[in-house]
This record gives sequence, structure tokens and C-alpha cells, in this order.
Amino acid sequence: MNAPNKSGWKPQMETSEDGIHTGPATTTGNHALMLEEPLLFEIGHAEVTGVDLPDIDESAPTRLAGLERSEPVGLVGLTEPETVRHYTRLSRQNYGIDLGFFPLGSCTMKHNPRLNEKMARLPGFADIHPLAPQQTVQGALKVIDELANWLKTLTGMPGVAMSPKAGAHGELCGILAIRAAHTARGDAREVVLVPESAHGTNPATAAFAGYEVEDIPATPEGRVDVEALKARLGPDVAAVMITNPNTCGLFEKDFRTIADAVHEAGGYVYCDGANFNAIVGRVRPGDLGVDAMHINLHKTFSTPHGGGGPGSGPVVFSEALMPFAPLPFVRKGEGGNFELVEEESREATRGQTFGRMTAFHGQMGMFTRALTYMLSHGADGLKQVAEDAVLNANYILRSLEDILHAPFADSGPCMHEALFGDKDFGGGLSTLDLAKGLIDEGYHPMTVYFPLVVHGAMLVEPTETESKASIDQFITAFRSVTERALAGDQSLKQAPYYAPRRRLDETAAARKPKLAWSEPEK
Amino acid sequence: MNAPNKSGWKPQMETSEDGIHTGPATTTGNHALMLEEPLLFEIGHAEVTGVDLPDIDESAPTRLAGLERSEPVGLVGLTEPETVRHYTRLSRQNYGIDLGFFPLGSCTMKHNPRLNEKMARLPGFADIHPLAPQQTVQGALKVIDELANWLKTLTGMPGVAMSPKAGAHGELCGILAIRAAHTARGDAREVVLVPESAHGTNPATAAFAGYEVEDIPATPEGRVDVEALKARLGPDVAAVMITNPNTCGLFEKDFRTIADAVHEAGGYVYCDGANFNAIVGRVRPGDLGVDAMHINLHKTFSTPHGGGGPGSGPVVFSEALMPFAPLPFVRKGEGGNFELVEEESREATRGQTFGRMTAFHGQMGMFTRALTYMLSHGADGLKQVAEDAVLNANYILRSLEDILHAPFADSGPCMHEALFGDKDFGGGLSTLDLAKGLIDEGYHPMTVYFPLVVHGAMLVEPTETESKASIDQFITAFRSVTERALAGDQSLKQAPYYAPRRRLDETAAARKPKLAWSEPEK
Amino acid sequence: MRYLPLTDTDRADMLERVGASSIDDLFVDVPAVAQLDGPIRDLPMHASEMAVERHMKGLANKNVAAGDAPFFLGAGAYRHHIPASVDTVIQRGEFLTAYTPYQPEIAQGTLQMLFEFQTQVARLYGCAVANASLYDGSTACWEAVAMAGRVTKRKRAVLSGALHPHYAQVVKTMAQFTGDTIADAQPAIQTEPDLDGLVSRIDEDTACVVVQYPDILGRISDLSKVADAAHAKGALLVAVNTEPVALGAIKSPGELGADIVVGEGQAIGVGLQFGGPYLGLFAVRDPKHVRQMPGRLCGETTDAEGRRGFVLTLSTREQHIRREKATSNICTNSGLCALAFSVHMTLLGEKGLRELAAENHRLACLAADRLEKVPGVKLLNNAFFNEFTLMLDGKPARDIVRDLADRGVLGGVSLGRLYPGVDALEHALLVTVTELTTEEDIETLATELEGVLA
Amino acid sequence: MRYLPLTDTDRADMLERVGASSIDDLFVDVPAVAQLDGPIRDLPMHASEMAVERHMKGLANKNVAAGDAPFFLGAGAYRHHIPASVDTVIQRGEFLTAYTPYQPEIAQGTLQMLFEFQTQVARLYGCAVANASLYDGSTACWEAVAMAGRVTKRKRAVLSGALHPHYAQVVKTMAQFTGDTIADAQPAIQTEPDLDGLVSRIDEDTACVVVQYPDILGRISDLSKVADAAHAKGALLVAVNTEPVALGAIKSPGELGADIVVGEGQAIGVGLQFGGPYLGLFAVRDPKHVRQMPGRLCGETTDAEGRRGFVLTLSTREQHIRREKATSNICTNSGLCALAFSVHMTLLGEKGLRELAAENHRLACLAADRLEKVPGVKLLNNAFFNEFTLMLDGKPARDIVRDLADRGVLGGVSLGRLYPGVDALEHALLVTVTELTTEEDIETLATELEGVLA
Ligand SMILES: Cc1ncc(COP(=O)(O)O)c(C=O)c1O
Ligand SMILES: Cc1ncc(COP(=O)(O)O)c(C=O)c1O
Repeated sequence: MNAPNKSGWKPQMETSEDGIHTGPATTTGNHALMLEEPLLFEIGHAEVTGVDLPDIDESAPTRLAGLERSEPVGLVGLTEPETVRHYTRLSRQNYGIDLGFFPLGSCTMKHNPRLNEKMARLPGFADIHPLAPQQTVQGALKVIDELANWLKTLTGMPGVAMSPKAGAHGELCGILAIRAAHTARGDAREVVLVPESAHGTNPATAAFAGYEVEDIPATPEGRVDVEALKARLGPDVAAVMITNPNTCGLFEKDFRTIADAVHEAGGYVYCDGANFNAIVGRVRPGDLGVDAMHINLHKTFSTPHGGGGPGSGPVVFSEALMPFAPLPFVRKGEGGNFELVEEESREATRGQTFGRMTAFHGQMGMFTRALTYMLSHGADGLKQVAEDAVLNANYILRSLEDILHAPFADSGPCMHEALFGDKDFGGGLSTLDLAKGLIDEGYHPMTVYFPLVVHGAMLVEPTETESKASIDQFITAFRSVTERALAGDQSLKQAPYYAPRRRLDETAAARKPKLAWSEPEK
Repeated sequence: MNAPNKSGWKPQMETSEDGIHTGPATTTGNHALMLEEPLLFEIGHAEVTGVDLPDIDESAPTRLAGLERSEPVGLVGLTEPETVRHYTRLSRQNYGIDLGFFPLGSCTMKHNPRLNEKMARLPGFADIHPLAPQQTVQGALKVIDELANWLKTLTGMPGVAMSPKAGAHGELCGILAIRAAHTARGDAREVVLVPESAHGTNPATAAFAGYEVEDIPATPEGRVDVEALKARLGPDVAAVMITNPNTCGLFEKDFRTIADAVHEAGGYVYCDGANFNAIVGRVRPGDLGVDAMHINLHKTFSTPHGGGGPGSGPVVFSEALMPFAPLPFVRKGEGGNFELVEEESREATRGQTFGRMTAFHGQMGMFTRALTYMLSHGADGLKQVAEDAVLNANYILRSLEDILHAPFADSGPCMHEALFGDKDFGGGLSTLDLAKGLIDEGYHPMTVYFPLVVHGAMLVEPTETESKASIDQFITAFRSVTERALAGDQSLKQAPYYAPRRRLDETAAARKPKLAWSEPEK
Repeated sequence: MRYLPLTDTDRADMLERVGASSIDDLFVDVPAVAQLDGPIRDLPMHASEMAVERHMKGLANKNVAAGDAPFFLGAGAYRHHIPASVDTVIQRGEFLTAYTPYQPEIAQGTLQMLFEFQTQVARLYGCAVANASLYDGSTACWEAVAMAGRVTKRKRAVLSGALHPHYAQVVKTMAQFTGDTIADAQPAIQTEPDLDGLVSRIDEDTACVVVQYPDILGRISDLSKVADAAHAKGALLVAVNTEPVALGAIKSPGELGADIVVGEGQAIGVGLQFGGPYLGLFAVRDPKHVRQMPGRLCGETTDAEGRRGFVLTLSTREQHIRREKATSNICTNSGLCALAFSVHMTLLGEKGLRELAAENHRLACLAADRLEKVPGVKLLNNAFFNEFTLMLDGKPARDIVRDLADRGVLGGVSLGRLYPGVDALEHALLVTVTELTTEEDIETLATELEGVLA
Repeated sequence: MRYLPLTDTDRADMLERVGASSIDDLFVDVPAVAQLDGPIRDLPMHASEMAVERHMKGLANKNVAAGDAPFFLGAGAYRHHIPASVDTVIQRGEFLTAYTPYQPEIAQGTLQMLFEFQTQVARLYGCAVANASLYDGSTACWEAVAMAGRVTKRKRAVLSGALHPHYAQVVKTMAQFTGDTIADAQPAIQTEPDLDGLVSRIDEDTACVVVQYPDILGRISDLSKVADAAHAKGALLVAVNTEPVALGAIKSPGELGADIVVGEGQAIGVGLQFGGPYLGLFAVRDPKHVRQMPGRLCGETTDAEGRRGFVLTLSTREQHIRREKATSNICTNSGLCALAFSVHMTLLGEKGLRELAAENHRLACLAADRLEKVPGVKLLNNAFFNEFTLMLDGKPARDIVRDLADRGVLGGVSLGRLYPGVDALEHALLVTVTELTTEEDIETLATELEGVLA
């Protein structure tokens, strides 16, 4: 929407210090197709609406216990034309997979097939109630059952919990099952071991579940130090949380050995499955001794990230943990009908479930998408997914290692991610500067400063849905920005030049947080 | 898709002469979210496909009369990820109503409601065959009948032909009916009178139908010169084609008088209804003596323009012309069933139909959208549509007439369009330069150099779906660009500066036309 | 009202600026006779999105969607699987809500797409240049006849009897007014099209011969024979194609010598939609004819910085410049359908199109073999791509189609409906099979047909 | 395969650059035990879009869509009309295929939307600050209890008996592990919620009291009483709302003194989707509590040129910075659902939300009056917004729900299903009415209910 420009853009400015806005300044602050957009609250009105409803009959009797609203809510409305334009203009200030290469490490930003979107919108899936009588939702329960079967078969694990809402929620599910299992055998343990390279959700989850978190040392080649780990195992260690392939982009060769040792010591093995895309269809975590692993359907199985979610994080379980899986779950009942096992029929279950993690049955909208994706690829296609994802990553690693510090380049092939560091950058330039330089080149930067074990880490995950041409152009651009970084080209400090905004002041944002719009004082 | 940049953009260029690309040049030619995109044929491959189909069994017998294809077609394919990205990147180089104000005069670029799109995609409408047995498409025939009824009632005309595919096709339909009517009474006439201000399709249509075209003189105030017209009428004049409201944005006050005179002289009155949005729900052309008028569903009734079409141009008819309307048409049969009257049942009809204009029954996909729109607004809403459209145009006219030449500002209120001229521009600047300046401000320019009767014409049609805030910002921007034009600001000659492309060389394009891609000579 | 942003306050403020005391003041030029005293009567008032949706769904549910029954209709409109991503692309607001690209600097998306589309169509048709689309195959067919007249300065067109009757009707309808003479004929009901009969009708006044390929009975004939005969008489060959998928399996009309190739593009990306909007394709084999072409053309050029870009070009042919001297009166064409076609064709590519064609033909052969076995059914065609003609005993085909529909099968198109009064065709049923047809569907049709014929 | 751009030639070239002789070389680090000899068995191979679509549609058709039957279910998931433009917006690739906005310069679209969303939620809840979403209402409810513990340094939470049982379950499940004590209760089956009973359970160790508003039986109670009691004991009031539309008609929880307001946002813009993805809303009345909030927060700032812009802020609360000391382990949240909510809320605005609420309440009153007249039915509630509890004679409610479904009516939620083992609720049916419910639907339910009860 284009009300008079409220964004603080200064029309009078003929040239910004870096010169990129030379050429006549515009009164609107717009630049042709790069459009400024005011806040909803600056263009909307309380009396405007984009939904036609009957006017309120003030005289109609109400049964609201005398709590009728007396104050306005403070919302504003837009008509449909204004609404569509407001959000279309906002969307154009965003980068997405549909626009270009999005090698955000650990996030598996693969293409989101449009058939998934179409199937998820079928009224038979989108317009059914979670508490509908079960005889009216047999198809939905079958979707959950079919997807569960795919996940169990792909991982070689006997059980799966479908309700977790994202990866972190899945981690919680796994850790709670582990805790429940120990409790069930009267074996209280307080410690969960997590490598420093782990994603922040791992330690956060262990703590959230009431555990102490201890570090697992790593070897110089970027893998878990098996001996050190073994040395630490003992009656107080409830579990280890290991990401495999790990966040340095390497496969944990000794995972099986580690798993055996942990089991030996009475603990359980939690595997962070966020990187499953590297091995899906080729390696079954069940063969490596995993007890619990979450799978991010929004990574490996192509459901969209949507600017931050929703995701879905089913957790596969070993025999040992299965009995403790949460409610509800779907089960084939007599007569081939599917039943939803809830508190109601809890007694009917093995009854050791640790409880309920969420109100309903999980991310059905993601299940339909993921199942559509799995059926499209099939067992052969998914294997190819892993192989192409790994090939693309190695191709990038070997095409850049000559100019960019690649700490684990000698630790063997990488899996689906290539990890670099900022060693040798000149002129005080950092990984952040390089990332911003890539923005001007038309790319979404890789993951930066993660994992923590590498200085100025840059984690590049191409995924399998990029073409060679796309990756080649990225390599060319990446090399050129890297050369500037090595040469200490100070212009990088100012990047990005061409994005809807130049660098934003995050310190100011945190110092005096402004987290909601409020009417400007007149 | 981002294969190595093939667009001719020169990375080495540090600063383009006008300085807007200062700031580091990029190797990709991209500028953050403004992305270059190669041609499909530069990134696609003959062996790549985005559709999974069984491999060809070369040994399978064929029954193709020995005409099996031996040469490749010469097409290339992309996988789905590459396809979605290719077209998404291309789309971002386009301006549309969803992005901002699009005051393209005579084109009625109003908001396209999304409910229309949703309804048109219901399988019951989108997935039915034009020759399906009629008992299986009663709902579709009813849509045509309901829409026909709306159009007849809104125009106050007794008949309507639904099959014309766009405005120009509708003009043809009307003119052919007129010709058929004259022929039927053995009254051969050769001339159709068309004002110079008319849209190009009017004379083109008359000529296409085998008529000579003669000009109708206009008055200085921008309307048809009634006396001159009357003087020209005679036994050779088959019809007049008059646009009302006319392309100068004025209502033809004397339309009724003109119509009577034309009828008097044995001719018919064709009204170009492209500007119906100004009067819909408020004025019925039937009350003005019109014999035939096309309605652009893609203007007045909100079906999308789609970058050039498709449209839909039903034609309403007077009693006199009704019998000559084309096939096929829908009629209520016995038992309330709807019937499609085609050649098959031609004898069953009044039989004077001039024939068939298109293979099937017209733009069903537009009918469902237009009917959805009409039902949404209702009779009261459509009246408001006309009133707001006219109010917005007058608001713009009166807000700019002080600095911009408005040739007919004294001819009374304008209808839904405000017309300006380029009088007094300095430094050899033209309407084109002003238009390009508006592009940088974030607008799609108004219609330029049409109608021909005004020098450097600028025809501004806001439509009713713009907010006051939107129009106010446009006025501010328009004034500032106008001031630059009056002052002869030479920087305007270079505009646009910020669009995906600077001015394009149209002369070169026409001198040596390159109309299809061909493999570059190695 | 949800689509009208002006508030009453806005309206009051704006009227003041305009210097009008009421909205009626702005309509003073409307004569009294035409002034209404309020909203038009006999029409409903505005309705909520919810209510409109209920109404429209009610109407949609009164139709039998092709996807809900075994489906065998074709005859100029074909049902193929459209990948989901096609709709994603055409719903992009930047494509959907754009106008004809009159301001190229901010319309490169539409323009580059059109340039790619033109290239795809030209290659599919075996031609040098294709335009940016016309309304549909039937109007494209007339435009071809008209263009042939301009090129040859002759006014006689010879139509094959096996040209889609609706297309022939459109041509004949237009010719009444332009004074062209149209020599058409009845289709010969025989396994092979009667090319000799057609050739024999070509004379020195003939501007063009119009032949459909594959033809309305599903037959495929070697156009080169007709091309040679036409060229020998100084006439042009206009080839008409209604099923672009076929060209993935058989030689292109251009390759066989057609001078102008026109057709219906709906089969790729657009869908059935009860007959419209569809997509008129128009191409010429010889670039020298470009300046006589109807419709818009997108061409390549460069911008002020030397970057490649695209524009609409050669517009001196068009109505907005040439007015009564234009090559056609067309303005709005089928832009968004061209986009849908181009996206689907991009997804298919050479490989996909060839495989799609092969799969259509394979299933069609399967169906022909099975249906031939039904008592009272004879297969007319020797050759066909994905549709063929069955000659049926007993009841007229139109009744059989109706009876099949009553049994829940959309069994084909009765040629009697297309050729009213041509007795020989009263018993001819045109059956179409695509990749969406299952072997089960074929079995169902065979069984029900047997039931209906019994 | 349609989603895999690499050709075999590409793969060969790339392997060469990588210096591997085969793809297997890249998996050398996988131990032999885990090496498979080919595609995993017992799973189908890849399938065409056409085939997958057939399979999924087959499954979808096995469900009864809410739109295809008179529908009266609620209990934490509500069916409202979603304007078509909401889906248009969330399908924009720039929103759909973006990640969490870690690079703000090219994520202003998502960020500004989140800032607007946070403002909408804060105002709806009568709070100062809302976050950028959590998974759903039930996990938000636990996060609120956990936050109350951090704020008050106490570990006891008192739950109202009329809190959605699934929410109570989630809280109790988590508490088993964190060592918090949860004091919950059975709902008192009476026309008015038992606030005194609730208040009496608050003590000096109480971190928070959790009350649903309107509650699981559809009742509405004046939270200010509980707020005062809680505050008197140094505890926080956590208000839970599962039907945001209600807040268009009744006072906001913040206004009534709630300290933390959480809820389910699904009713606006998101849809039913069999329970997920949904939208967890979380807000605090007092800005001083911001640093204890879970989840992401979007804040305003400026860029290097002084232009306003938005960023994720206060991330020192979050797992990716704070790791085991984070306020929550949440990472991916419900971004796209927040967008859908925000778009729908923008279309509604103050006026639309108030009218929508009024229309829901009007129809609910109508339904309550009608259903009360059915023999064997008693209305429990004095007050309600758009759902109410019916006490039924005879069979348990769950059987009645099943019988109604057999008669094609989705008649409500049996409270026995939510409170297994609570005999008093075995015969309670929760009935929900929205603007999508027609008077005809209500009549049908009344009739069928009479039939089932007879
Ligand atoms: C390695 C790893 N573990 C866990 C997670 C958390 O998953 P989610 O964001 O779905 O909660 C992520 C996602 O960023 C991840 O990359
Ligand atoms: C006044 C006028 N008449 C006729 C037409 C032709 O309508 P269409 O483009 O639908 O063929 C137009 C559209 O541009 C127009 O503006």
C-alpha cells in the first residue's frame, strides 16, 4: 500500500554517503519495483474492514456475564485491495528459495514442491476437526499411519511419535521418553552429554527437561572424541545427544561404538536428526544404535519453512523407549479401522506413556505435505536425494577450499554441508561482512557463526534441489566476495548496498526494545 | 534460476554514466533482490524434465501413418525447482495492481478479488468439457444465464451475446449483427462513422468487417459534434461507433439525440462500453438508445488482465439486433433445464443469427469470476463502484489542473478518467519522460499518447479500488515529476533509473526483429 | 464494502476538494431520461464472501467434473494433467494483475516470458516466428485465412472437410462480411482423409488451403502432398492443429511445408474450462511473412546500459497504431494462458513432451483395440494420435452419449452434434484418450457402451 | 526425477572435480553395518505427480470435511470463514519459502509482518508485548507456567478445573520432569465456574493460577476476582484463551488483570487442519517481564541510512545464544500461521472483529434456545460466547456424537472424551456455533438430536 512515505526515508537526500542512491531521489522513497511500505497501523482505520458482515444490532440481548467489551480493541482494518497490496509489497522485501540459492547450513532449504501445497489444501485434509468422530476421519488417521510407516522404515526404528511440533519439540519428546524410561526402572540420572558443536536446542532441551548439561569433547578432525566420552560415562549419565551427520558436516564414524558404550553404561542415545537429508534412503539410524531421533519434516521432507515455521518433528524410537512414547497416537484397530489412542483409551495402551506434549495430534498439515513428497520420490528417489545433496556439498567444499579456510577438509568427504572459517580475512573484515557481500550478489548467505567450534564459521548447505549451473554461479560469486574479504576490501564493511535496507542497528534494537507499534505522540 | 549471467550486464563496470550503480559491481549482475534471469533456452536442457512420465518404449507399435517425428522439437526442460525459480524471478521484474497504483487510462486496472480466482478453480467449473452432455453441465449453463441476466439488467438491454472473447471481439460481434440486420432488409451500407478520439480497435473492427471508416468531428469541449454528425448521416451510413463515457473522460451529453438521429437515418448505434465502469449501476445504456455495446468483463467486472489477457467481451443488444446474435447461446428449455443452442438446433432458433464467432461458448473462466464479483457487490455496490471511480478521477483532475494542462477541465466534471496534455514542458521533455519518471517513483504510468486528439495525452484512470491515501501520495509524486518536466529537468530524459531495465531501444527492435531465441553461433 | 477503500469521510473531503456538493453533481451530464433514482431494481444487494461462495459452489456442484467420471471427450479441447506449479506461477500477482507490457522497463517478466513462449510455439510448429497469442484456435484459423488473402492478394479459401466444424463456421461467418469465398466440403467418412479431393479444389484464385492435422476424425495425413499442390498454384497451406501434444509424436506442420500454422494451445497448461479462455497459437514458416501477421510480437533489444531486454515490436501492424489499416483488430489476447502454456511446456521440455505424446498414443491404441471388440462398434481410423472415430450400430451417437452420461460415463463427442444434418456422421462417436485415462476407465467405457448398444 | 536438477553428466563432472570415483566414495565414513545395498525395501519407488495426486485424493475422500455436513465442533479448535485473499498472501513464495529472518536486510517482509502481528496480539489480549508465536495454545500454556516460575521463583501452579484438559495434560506432563507441582481439579458442573474454590487453592508458594476464558464448558467468568486473589498472594494470573474471536465481544484478559495471556490463534486465518499446524499466542501485560518471555521477538530499529527497519531482538533469551540457560528450547515456531492470522485480522480490523463476534454470539444464542427445547436436553450455561454445554439424558454423549455422525451431523464434542473417568461429564455435550453455521444447520441438529435421544 502506498500512503505517504512514513519510513523515515529522506527524499531531500541527493546522494547517500556510499553513493548508491545517486540518480534523482524520489518523493515516495520508492525505487521503481523496490517499494517502501508503511506499517499496517499507519494506513489502516478502525472503521474500515475487508470482511462484509451484518452490522451489530446494539439492542440484541447478550449472555456475556456482564463482561461486554467497553473499550476498543485498538485494531485497524484494510479493505481487500489494500490488504493484498500491503502484503505483496512486504513480501517483495523478502528472500526465499523461490528467488534464488539459499544455502543456509543446518536448515535444508530445499525446494518446496507445489503438489504438497495443493494436497494439503484438499478440504478432506484442511477442513476436518481434530476431535471429529473417528469414523469421519479415517483418511486422516491413515495419512498419519502411512507417514509413520515411512519414517520407521527409512530409519529402521520400530516406533515413532508423531505429535511433536518441530525439531526442538521432538528433542524434548525423546529426552522425556529417556527420563521416563529411567524413572520407570527407578534409576534417577541427572546428566545429559552434549557436544559443543551441537545446535542450541540440544542443551536447551536437556535443561528444559530438568537435566544438567555437560560437554562432550571433540577431536581435532571435528568428530566426537570417543575415548573421552567413554571415560565420562557412568551411572549419572542419562543420555548423550549427538547430531549425525554432525554440524561440522561430518559423519560420526564411531557412532555405533559410542552407542554401544552408552548402552553399556545404562544410558540412552539421542540422535539429532536435523541432518537426515544427507543419509535418507541410504543409511538407517536404527542400524547405528540410536534410541530416539527427531526428524524435521520441514527440512528433509520439504515442507516449507514459512519464514520461521510451522515445522514438524516426529521422533522415532527404539524398542526400549517405545512404551514411553507420548499420547495421542494412531493404531490399527479391529476391522482395519484406525483408532486414535488418547487419555480416554489410555488404560487400553501399554500405559507407560510419559503423557501429552500438545493439544492435538501434531502437524497434520505438514504430514500431508511430507507424505506427498515421500510418495513422489519413493525409496529410490530419496536415496538419490541424499546422494545429490552430499555431492553438491562436496563440490562446493572442493571448489572453495583453495581460497577459503576449510578446517575439516582433510577429515574425509563432507556430508551435505561444507564448513568454512574466516581465517586470513584482511582489513578487520569478518564472516558477517562476507555474508552481507553475498546478499548484494543475489544470494541468501550461508549459516554464520555456527557451529561454535569454528572461528567465524560459515556452514554451506546446498541441498539436492540446486542445479549445477546454480551452484557454479554461486561458487564464482563466493570466490569473488572471498577475494575481497582476503584483500580487506573496506567496501564490504558497508554491504549490503542494494537490499531494501542497509545494515540494521541490532544493538539499539535490544537496548531500548520497541516491540509493538504505538500511536506517535502528537 | 541463476546460471552464469547471460544478460549482457557488464560486471567490470564500476559506475554507469548516471552513477546509479555506484557501489561495488556484482559478478552476477544481481542487486540483492533485483535478480537477473537468463532465458529458458540458456538454462534448460533437452534431456531434463519436470514431469515424471514412463520412458518411451521404442519398440511399441505406432499408428501414426508413418509420420513419426524424426527431428527433435528443439525444446528444453527444467525441473520443478528450476521452473518455479525461473518464473518467480521473472515475475519480480513486473509491475502489477498488487504492487501499487496502476492508473492506466481506458484499462480499468481495478483490484482483482481473490474470491473470483478461488471460485473459477472449482473443479465443477474449471474441469468441464465444452462439448460435455448438457445434462452434466447444467450448473455451467446457469452461470452463463445468470451472468447474461445481470448484464441485461445493468444495461437495460433485452439481449446479450456471451461468446465474444474480448472487447475488440465484442465490437466485431456488434458490427456484424448490424451488418446482418441491414443485409436482412436488403439495405447495403458501406460506411461506419468513428470519432478520432476512439480506441484503435473501433476503426480496425469496422474495417475488419468490410466497412469504410469515416471520422466524426468533435467539439472543442471534447464531445461529438452533433450537428456535424447529423449532417453526415444518410443512406450509406450503417452505424456510428461512439465510446460513452468517451476517451476524453467525458459523458456524451447528447448521446440520446445522436441515437435518435442515427435511427432516423436507418443506421444503428454501436456504443463502445470499455468505460462502463464510470456508470455501472447508475446509468443504463439502454435508456440512451444504444443498439449494441460490448462490456469488457476484464475491466468493469474485475477479471484479471494477466499481462495481456484473457478478457471477455459480451455484447448487449437492442430488440432490433437481437435476432442476429451469434451462436451458440443458452436458453431456458422446458422443465427449467438450460439448453445450449448451437448449429445442431439452429433451425429451432429465430434462425437469423449471423453465425459463429468462436469454437465454443466464450470465456467461461471469466464468467465465473465476473458473476462472483457482481454477486459480491450487488446492485448497491456496483452503483458505489461507479461513484467512487468518478469521484477519484475528479479528485485527481482538480488536484493537478493547476500545474498540468487539462484540455477539457472546463467541459464539466470528468467521468472515471482525468485527461491531461504535455503543454509547457521545458527542455524538450515529453509525456514519455514524465511517464518514465513516475516509474522511478514506484508507479505504473497512466496511458500515454491516447486519445490522439490531445497532444502528449496522459489519461489517468484511478478506479474505485484505490484508497485516498494511495491517491494522495500519487498526486504528490505526480506533482513533483510534473514540476521537473515543466522546469526541463534533463535527468528525466534518462529515467527510469531504478527499474530492472533502463530505457529500451524500440527502434532497433523493429529494424532488425529478433522474435525467437536461436542458438548463438559458436 | 470489502473492495471499496474510500470511507464516507474520505468521500466528503474529496467532494469538497472537487467543489461538488454531492456525488450527483458529478453526473450532471447524464440526461434526465437516463438518471436512475437508486440502485437498479431486480438485482440482489451486496453479499458477504461467505454467501457468494455458497452460491457459486452450489452451481459448481450441479456439474459433473471430468475428474469425477471416466472421461473420453476431445474434439478440440483436451484434458491433460497440469502440474501444480503451473497454477502457482500464474497466480503470482506480478503476472496475474499486470496489463499488456506497454512500459517495458517494468514488464520484463511478461516480455521475456512471451519471447520464450514465441520460441516454444515456433519450434513446436516447425516455424520461424510465432506471435504472442490470439483468442483461440478458431479465431486464429480465421486470422490465417485473412492473412493468406493479404499475402496472396486472393480471396478464395479451400477448407478441408475434416477441419473442425466450429472452425469452419467461424471462417464462413467472417467471410460473409469480408467478401471472401470459402470452398468447404463434407468430410469423407473413410479410413484415410480424401487428400486428392481436397487438392482438386485448389485453383489459381485460391489464397490458401486449410487442413487440420490430426483432423477432426482423429486421422493423420501427410500434409506435404497438399503443400506441394497449393504452392504449385501459388496458394498457401494453412495447417490447423488442435492437440499440441500430438506434435511430440508426429512431424511438425512446418516440416511438412505448411506456410501458416495455427492452432489451439489449451491442451498444455490451460485446462478445459468449458471452452474458454483458451489459447490461439499462430506461426509462420517464412520470416518474410512476419509483417503480415496479426497480433502482438515480442522482440529482443538492449537498454540504455547495453543490457539485453525485451519489447513489443512491429506494432505498426496493430490497431492502436494503424487503426483501420491494421492486420487485425485484436488488442487483449490470451496472455495468462500463454504463460500457463509456457510454464507447462518448460516443465515438460523435449523429453517430457515426447514421453507424454508416447503415453497418450499407447493408451489410445489400447482403447481402440478394446472398444473395437464391443459388438456393434467399428473403428474408422487406420491412423490416429490420441483420438479416433467409432462407427456405432443402432441409435444415433448423440443418444448414446446421453445414455452413457446417465450411466456415469463421459464417453466421447457425437460427431452428429458437430455436423448437424450430415446423416453419414449421425452414428459416429469421437473418442479421446490421454495420460489421465486409466485402463480401468477404458474397461468401464467398453462395458457401458456394450450395455447401451445392446 | 522432477525435483532433482542434476543430470548424470553433471554428476560425473562433479565427482571428477571432487576427486571421487563414485558416489559411494563420499559415504566411506558410514560403517559397514549401516551400508545398504540399494534402495530401502518395503517402500514404493518414485511416482508421477498424477499418481500421487490420485492416492492423496483417495485418502482425503475418506474424511467428512466440515463443509460437507452441519458442523458444531469446537473445544479449542474453531471453524470460521477465511477470506480467499489470506491464502493468496501465504502462498507468496517470498513468505512461504523464507527461513527465520536471520538476515534482516532481506527479510523485512517477514519482520515487519511480525511486528504488526505482535501489535495485533498484544492489543487483542490487552497486553503490552506479544511474541512472534509459539507452537500452539497448549505449549504456550506450559511456557506461561514455566515463565511464572522464573518470575516468582516459585514452583507451584494452580489450574482451574475448567482449563482445556489437553492443556492441563501438557502442563502436568512437563511438570513431572521439571519438578513443579501442579494443583489441578475437576470442573464443577454448574452454571457458574467455581471461582471461590479456585481462589481458595492459591497459597504463598503459588507461582501462578491458570484460568481459561471463556472456559472449556463455554462459560465466561470475571477474571479480575482471580487476579486480585493471585496478586494478593504474590502469584501471577495466567489467562488462557482458545477462541480469539470471543475477545471481540468481551473484555480482554489483560484488562481484567491477567499478567500473562496465552492462547490458541488458529481460529483466525489458520483453519482446522485436524489439529495442526496451529498458532501459539503469548503476551505479557507488564513490559518489565519481557526478558523472561519465551520465543522470538521482533523489534524496531534503523538502518545505516536512518530508515526504519525491523530485526529479531533480545535473542540473549534464546537457545541459539543462551543454550542451556535459554528461556525456552523453541526454535522453529509458527511463522506462516502468524502471517495467516495477521492477514485475516487485518481484513477484519476493529469493525470486522466486533461484528464477527456479535454474529457468532447471536447465532449461538439462537442455537442454545432451540436445542434447549429438545426433550432430554438441558443447557448448563448462563453465559457463553459461541459454545455452550448441553446435559443430555440417556446415552453417554460420546455415543450420541457417534450416532449423530452416522446421521450425517457433526454435532459437537463429547466432554467425556476430554475428561475420561469423570462420570459427571459423561453426559455433557459441548456445542459450538460460528458465523458459518446456518439456521438450517441448527434445525437439523435439533431434529437429529431429538431422533438420537428418543
Ligand atoms: C542441528 C539442528 N538441531 C535442531 C534444530 C531445531 O529444529 P526446529 O527449528 O525444527 O525446532 C535445528 C534447526 O534449526 C538444527 O539445525
Ligand atoms: C476504449 C476501448 N475500446 C476497446 C478496447 C478493446 O478491448 P479489448 O482489449 O478487450 O479487446 C479497449 C481496451 O483497451 C478500450 O480501452
